[in-house]
Amino acid sequence: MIYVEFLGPIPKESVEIEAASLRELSDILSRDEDVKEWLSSSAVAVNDTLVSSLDTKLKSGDRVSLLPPVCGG
Amino acid sequence: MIYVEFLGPIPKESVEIEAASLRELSDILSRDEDVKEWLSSSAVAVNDTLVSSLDTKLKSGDRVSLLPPVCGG
Amino acid sequence: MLELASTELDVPEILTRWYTLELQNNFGAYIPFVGIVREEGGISALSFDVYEPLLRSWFDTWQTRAKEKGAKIRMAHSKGDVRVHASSFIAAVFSPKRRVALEFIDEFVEDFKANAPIWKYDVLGNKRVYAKDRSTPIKGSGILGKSR
Amino acid sequence: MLELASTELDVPEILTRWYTLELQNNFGAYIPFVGIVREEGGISALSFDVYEPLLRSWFDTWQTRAKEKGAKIRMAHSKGDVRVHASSFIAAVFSPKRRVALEFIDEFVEDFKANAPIWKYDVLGNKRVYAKDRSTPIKGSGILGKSR
Repeated sequence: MIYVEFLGPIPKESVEIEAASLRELSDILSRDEDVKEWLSSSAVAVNDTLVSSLDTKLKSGDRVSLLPPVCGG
Repeated sequence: MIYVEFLGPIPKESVEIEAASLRELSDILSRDEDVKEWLSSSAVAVNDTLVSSLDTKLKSGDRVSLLPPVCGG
Repeated sequence: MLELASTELDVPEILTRWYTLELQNNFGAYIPFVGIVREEGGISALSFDVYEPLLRSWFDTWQTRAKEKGAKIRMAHSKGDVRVHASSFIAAVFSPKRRVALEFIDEFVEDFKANAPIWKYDVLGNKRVYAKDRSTPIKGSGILGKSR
Repeated sequence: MLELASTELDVPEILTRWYTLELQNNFGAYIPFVGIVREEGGISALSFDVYEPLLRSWFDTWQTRAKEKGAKIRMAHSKGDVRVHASSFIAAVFSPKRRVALEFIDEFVEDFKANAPIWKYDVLGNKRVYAKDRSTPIKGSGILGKSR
């Protein structure tokens, strides 16, 4: 199981999901009505490191964070 | 008579000089051993306005300031 | 050197404390950037969510870059609500030379705006409305949306 | 908005006073630049001559430029001696928008260095030595030397 958290304004609580790669996670989240509109504008971190490839492998216990558009200051 | 002042590090007290233009003043100051080395690096203000032409006319009572290289802050 | 506060920032206290802390380090330039909540659009406050782990690693990368130039960065940001005319963000660069400090404060603040993991909301009445139009996708965003 | 002091500058007092004075003007960014005398070359202090009439007209030109962008500039400078680790120069830009403030503080400080009528001396023992190598001729300098 991996742990997925939705940061900032994304209106969804954290969930546990079975997925072996970000590509697989993408397939699952794109069927989620609350989340799918955020996917094309959000950055992705695995265990607090930003990642840039859908081929990133996931292993049990990994924590994936979705970061929607930001505006600090 | 015009009044000429030498600002900052130029080692000369203010003087009164008879000169009808900056060109004439330039001729006079370039014969002054204390001042001549500063002429090519100094800016010139007449009555506290910077001027850029040697043809600037001077009239009695004008105040000419020589401003050597600066370094504020 | 990264401070997160659960209230609005005390500008005089922070500017003075940072100045005093660095006095012995022989820096020649100190440039703070103070961000103040403007009164506009009928808001009473802004509100902020901060994702601290990534903010810290983002900040550490900048601190390393600054150190390579002999400079140092300090930053403070609020979490939660910050009223109109109060401060939510202060960043400062200390450097031996002014040129380095002037360039760092500009690049740091711009990258902060574009990539620091902080989300802004307008507080309108008792509603908290995500400032979507003023927000920017973090560098590299969108990979999860590309598999369709 | 241009303050000349016959002593070193009180950095916390000035940064706080300026911030407080502008609080009601709904600026979104406040960027001070604080110049601090570095300990180097065996100096005990720097010393400054200021030609006030031209400094004021130079400053007024900048204030007009700032006002056209909705911004405001404040500046303080010392006359006479300023010890190592003390401050001789503070400038600040207030602006509704950060981009304008970041650009103004950079351009203002660089033009200040190049053209403000202030002369700097190293204080070495009890001698006051003109900092010739670090000084820059004001824009348009040299006309009196060209008639030969």
